[in-house]
Amino acid sequence: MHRTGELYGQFQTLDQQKESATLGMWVFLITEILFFGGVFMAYTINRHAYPTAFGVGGNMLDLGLGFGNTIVLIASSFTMAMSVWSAQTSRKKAVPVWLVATLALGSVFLGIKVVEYKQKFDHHLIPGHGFDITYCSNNPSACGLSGKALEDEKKEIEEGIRAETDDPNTPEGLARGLIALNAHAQLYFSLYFGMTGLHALHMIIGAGLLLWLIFEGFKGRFDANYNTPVENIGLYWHFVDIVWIFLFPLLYLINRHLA
Amino acid sequence: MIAVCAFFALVICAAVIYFFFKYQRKRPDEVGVPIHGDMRLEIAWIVLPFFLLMAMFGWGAVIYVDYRHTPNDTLDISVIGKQWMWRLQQPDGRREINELHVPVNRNVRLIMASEDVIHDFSVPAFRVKMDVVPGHYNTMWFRPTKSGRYHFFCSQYCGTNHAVMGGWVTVMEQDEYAKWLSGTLASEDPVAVGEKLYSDLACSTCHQPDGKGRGPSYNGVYGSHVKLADGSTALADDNYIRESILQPNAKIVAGFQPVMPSFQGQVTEDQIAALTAYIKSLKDQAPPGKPGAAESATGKK
Amino acid sequence: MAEHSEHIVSPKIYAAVLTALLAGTVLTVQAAKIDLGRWNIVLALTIAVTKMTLVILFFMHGKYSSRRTKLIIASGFFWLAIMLVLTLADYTTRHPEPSRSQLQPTPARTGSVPSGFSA
Amino acid sequence: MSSVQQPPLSPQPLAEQQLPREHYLNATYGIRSWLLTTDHKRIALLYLISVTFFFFVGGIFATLIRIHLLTPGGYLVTPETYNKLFTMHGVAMIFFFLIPSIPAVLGNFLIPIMIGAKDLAFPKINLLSWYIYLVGGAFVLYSFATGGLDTGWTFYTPLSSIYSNSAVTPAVIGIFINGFSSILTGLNFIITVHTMRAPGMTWFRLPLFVWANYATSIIFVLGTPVIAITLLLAGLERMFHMGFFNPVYGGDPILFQHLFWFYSHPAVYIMILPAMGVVSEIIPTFARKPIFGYDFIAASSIGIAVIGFIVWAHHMFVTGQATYAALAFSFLSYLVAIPSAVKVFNWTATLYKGSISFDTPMLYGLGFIGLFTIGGLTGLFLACLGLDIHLHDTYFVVAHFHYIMVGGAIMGYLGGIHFWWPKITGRLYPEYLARIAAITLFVGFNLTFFPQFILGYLGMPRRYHNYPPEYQVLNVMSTAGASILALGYLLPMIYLTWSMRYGKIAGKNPWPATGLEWTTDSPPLTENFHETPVVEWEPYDFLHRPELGLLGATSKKPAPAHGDD
Repeated sequence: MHRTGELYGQFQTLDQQKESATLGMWVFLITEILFFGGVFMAYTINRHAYPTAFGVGGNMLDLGLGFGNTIVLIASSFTMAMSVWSAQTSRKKAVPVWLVATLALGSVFLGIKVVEYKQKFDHHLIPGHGFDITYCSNNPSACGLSGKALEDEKKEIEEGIRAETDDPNTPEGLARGLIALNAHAQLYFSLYFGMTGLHALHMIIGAGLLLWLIFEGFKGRFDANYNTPVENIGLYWHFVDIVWIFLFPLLYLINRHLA
Repeated sequence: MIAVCAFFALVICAAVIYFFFKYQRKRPDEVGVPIHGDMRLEIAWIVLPFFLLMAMFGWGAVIYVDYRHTPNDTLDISVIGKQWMWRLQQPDGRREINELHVPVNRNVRLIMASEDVIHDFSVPAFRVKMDVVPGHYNTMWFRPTKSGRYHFFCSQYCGTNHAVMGGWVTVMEQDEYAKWLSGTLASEDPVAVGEKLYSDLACSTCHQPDGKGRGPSYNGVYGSHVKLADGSTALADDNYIRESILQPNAKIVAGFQPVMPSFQGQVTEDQIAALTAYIKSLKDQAPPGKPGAAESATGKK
Repeated sequence: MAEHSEHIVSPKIYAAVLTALLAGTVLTVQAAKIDLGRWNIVLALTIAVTKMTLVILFFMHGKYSSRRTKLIIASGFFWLAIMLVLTLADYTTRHPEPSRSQLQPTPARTGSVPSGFSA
Repeated sequence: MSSVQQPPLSPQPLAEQQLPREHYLNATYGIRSWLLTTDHKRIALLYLISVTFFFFVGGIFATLIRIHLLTPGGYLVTPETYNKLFTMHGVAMIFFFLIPSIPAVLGNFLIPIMIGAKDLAFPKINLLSWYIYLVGGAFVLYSFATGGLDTGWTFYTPLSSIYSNSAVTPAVIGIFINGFSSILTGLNFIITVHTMRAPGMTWFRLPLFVWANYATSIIFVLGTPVIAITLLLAGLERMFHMGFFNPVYGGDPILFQHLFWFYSHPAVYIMILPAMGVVSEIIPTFARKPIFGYDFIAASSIGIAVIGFIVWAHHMFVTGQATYAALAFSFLSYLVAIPSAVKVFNWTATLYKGSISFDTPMLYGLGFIGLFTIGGLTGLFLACLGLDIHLHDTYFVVAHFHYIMVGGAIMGYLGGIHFWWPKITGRLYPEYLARIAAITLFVGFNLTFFPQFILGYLGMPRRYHNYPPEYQVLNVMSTAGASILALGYLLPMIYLTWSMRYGKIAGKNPWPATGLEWTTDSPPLTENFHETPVVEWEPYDFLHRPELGLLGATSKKPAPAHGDD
């Protein structure tokens, strides 16, 4: 196979250049593993300390949206892989088409994320002064809660309070339990926003890179002899997908069997 | 251990210096003997230090495990760290600020918590030290063997007045300790007692004479009209001082934050009287800011 | 050398991986709804790790890359494991003294107390 | 041809030498050609200027600290200012001087030349990382200028995330940004060493300096992201009242320390490993014999990098972490002493039967061995659980890490600067002044920091703006030493700057040394070599290199094996 493309001055051959670029991307990705590793560490320790509050917090997320997002992101990984394949097999026309599909799916993901964030904001689940884990069960109409869902949420918060308090038999003890639950649930939501926020930031960066690829792809630049950018940005995109593969069960599926 | 380390330090330095002079270059084009290495030597200086290091590790580990494992028959003192003072409470409820009285030859356990940031309770003379972490109880224990007064420090950096967040551990004979627990101090000049309390209770960390601390200066306060945060004024008389010590947030001086903790239950009536006497004695001191415009200067800060 | 990493994976494999990933997602949601005690998290993570392995091996061509690349990937996870395992070694062997979960947090300046809960 | 008297010897007749007609410094002119350069040598010089700036910023803070501590009461500055001084000293020195110093200056300049490449694998990313460093530095300077920083360089929560009233946010952002500069530099080095080596430059012919920087890069790449995320979380806690470590929400401040030291302990090895690399170059050159145990020194660099990652919680023995964890970490900390000891033993053995000269780099190199030995051995005290209870957070710790960082890293850095100065500028520095400076530094350093060991042993806690009067004598000694030290740092600044213009022309290989970098012009071309070099000799082999003009040189044939025989 004969490579084409610009040979940068520091390299002797195009093969060497391509190898360096791919290897460089992988090294970058392992720094990303450690980067996300830090938040995962914080998550592990805090969940280990407060399993109940994390369960209560996790069940306040919208499972449907999270599940949908997972599907969307996995599909985008597939389309990304297909664009790399198209480039490797010199299907020049197909490359940007698959890339556009990837970008579209990525945008859907981010759109759903915005909806979710907005929902959390309305439900008083942003850590800080206004945080109130009981907001929805006290104002069911504001959250669109009714019937069994409302009963479940109330029951769950009550169980959470009982688990967090030192004395479930007195009103003072229950009040302390509520304060504890509310505090520890804020830890959960801090981690939720921190982790999904970082992930979303990576998605946004990835979308920017995709835009550039699409632009170049329509010019027909990527083929079997020159496809390093598609491949490397593909690696990045798959990595972001992997992060979400872990975030989804860790954030959304902590305690679903209780509800 | 020092001996082992010193030995190695000396051997290395001596070898370097010896080689340095012994094998000094004698002519500019001279080359050293091409020795590439010696497997036996390499293995020797990997294995031998390993055993030495393991010996040190074992020795340190035994001490540490002993230190972290509290015996059962302890005198429990509760310690609370707060920016920038220590509150210590005897088992019978008696509280002290930046002072700790313990009996000699008795195992003492400190159960420590922090109200704000991480502090560290350290008594160099006893070779003990433990961080005081918010949201978490840490304990440490020691057994004083000689009576006397020993410094204790905060040794985890905790903010502006970290360096003055310390005090004294007083180790007393058992019977003296019992007397101290039940009785009071011998009577002295109330102003001197008050002045001592001013530093012992760490009033001085906030109420600095120049008025730049977190609380107002005492200088010239007594008998003056103090401007309060809500706009009113109050006459600084004995009752005002008493209230400020016991319910500090009842009247807040303009320009200051309600950050002072209550000393209710930690000071006796005698001590309040002594503190009042001390503040009275500062009546004629120039207050901070322009002389004569003390209160307004403080108020506009 | 680079030719080795130039292995072209067929779309059929991609489609198979996609199916497996989607199936895994459904499976993990269903599994979470059954109460397995502490095994819920184990199962969820096992599924997640499997999915990740599929993505790395096929979508990211990990299966076909050079030993050097494989070593780099492995070292990333190895270091992550160091961090997790050694930190957990501390947390899981802490003293049975009053632990922080038994302490009530002080209602402090940034915390907020909810306006009463009526269950 | 073995014992024939060789003609021109080292140092070669200098007057006849000329600078090469074209080299990287005069290839292009103008400020744009520097600010937009992708030449690793020019980027190294840009780094040299910027890290020197931060060194003097940190140095001024250090001077003020020492003057303040002359008297027990400490009347020079207020407690608040004092806290800001030592915090800013730490931040400037650690994140903006020590960490980038040797890798980004000497590593950048030398790694491509040493392995026979035209440049690093990603020259644009290299330039980018310098700009990232500048942006990070600008944020930190902004923080210094608008209220300073009083959290300690360790940024322990909740002091940093909730209680401090100083400009923590910009500083945290600055260090976060600066982290990416480190990551990209490390990434660049790793890829370069893997893919850009010249023909014949096998892994076991790599100079030990390259091995050391490779090990450092591993830490850059695997450790730095963790500090980035940790400080980001602390910053989010401060800015948006989120909770990760906040005890108010039930979070654990100790977790911050775990994450912080997961990077910051290996960061110590980021500082010392490259310095070890420099010393591993200097010692064989000036003892003029092959390094003793090449394989072991190379392997110990990687060993230190790897083991260095699993010892971090020895900074936390008194935080209330689990006893078992403390035991494990103490044990692992002792393990990391072994590769360090192996290096020291090997350097010392290299001197045996050498032909040792007094040149300045050698003085720094030998100073490094002595100071690093003391610093390393006192580390054993701190790794010892029982002793650490007493010594933790006292001046003993301060003295220990200054012996490693200043006595080790800065000695190595200055030694390296002097050693490669002829290569960087094409000119020699004034030898006698340089020797005086090296000795001044050595004396001043020991006078400053040795008393601090005793202070720490006596129990004086660190980060105190005042202290009980019984500690005064030792503090005065320390301050006196610091003034000598300050003089010792100013001296090289002056004569090195002077020599850039007026120094004697150095020629290709003034020492002579065996590395590939000494076979090209001084200063080198933009492309480093006129033609791609082919390496046919083993590292540090003086005997089979007749072109070096040394006594007893035989054929140019490579020796059969590279190392221990």
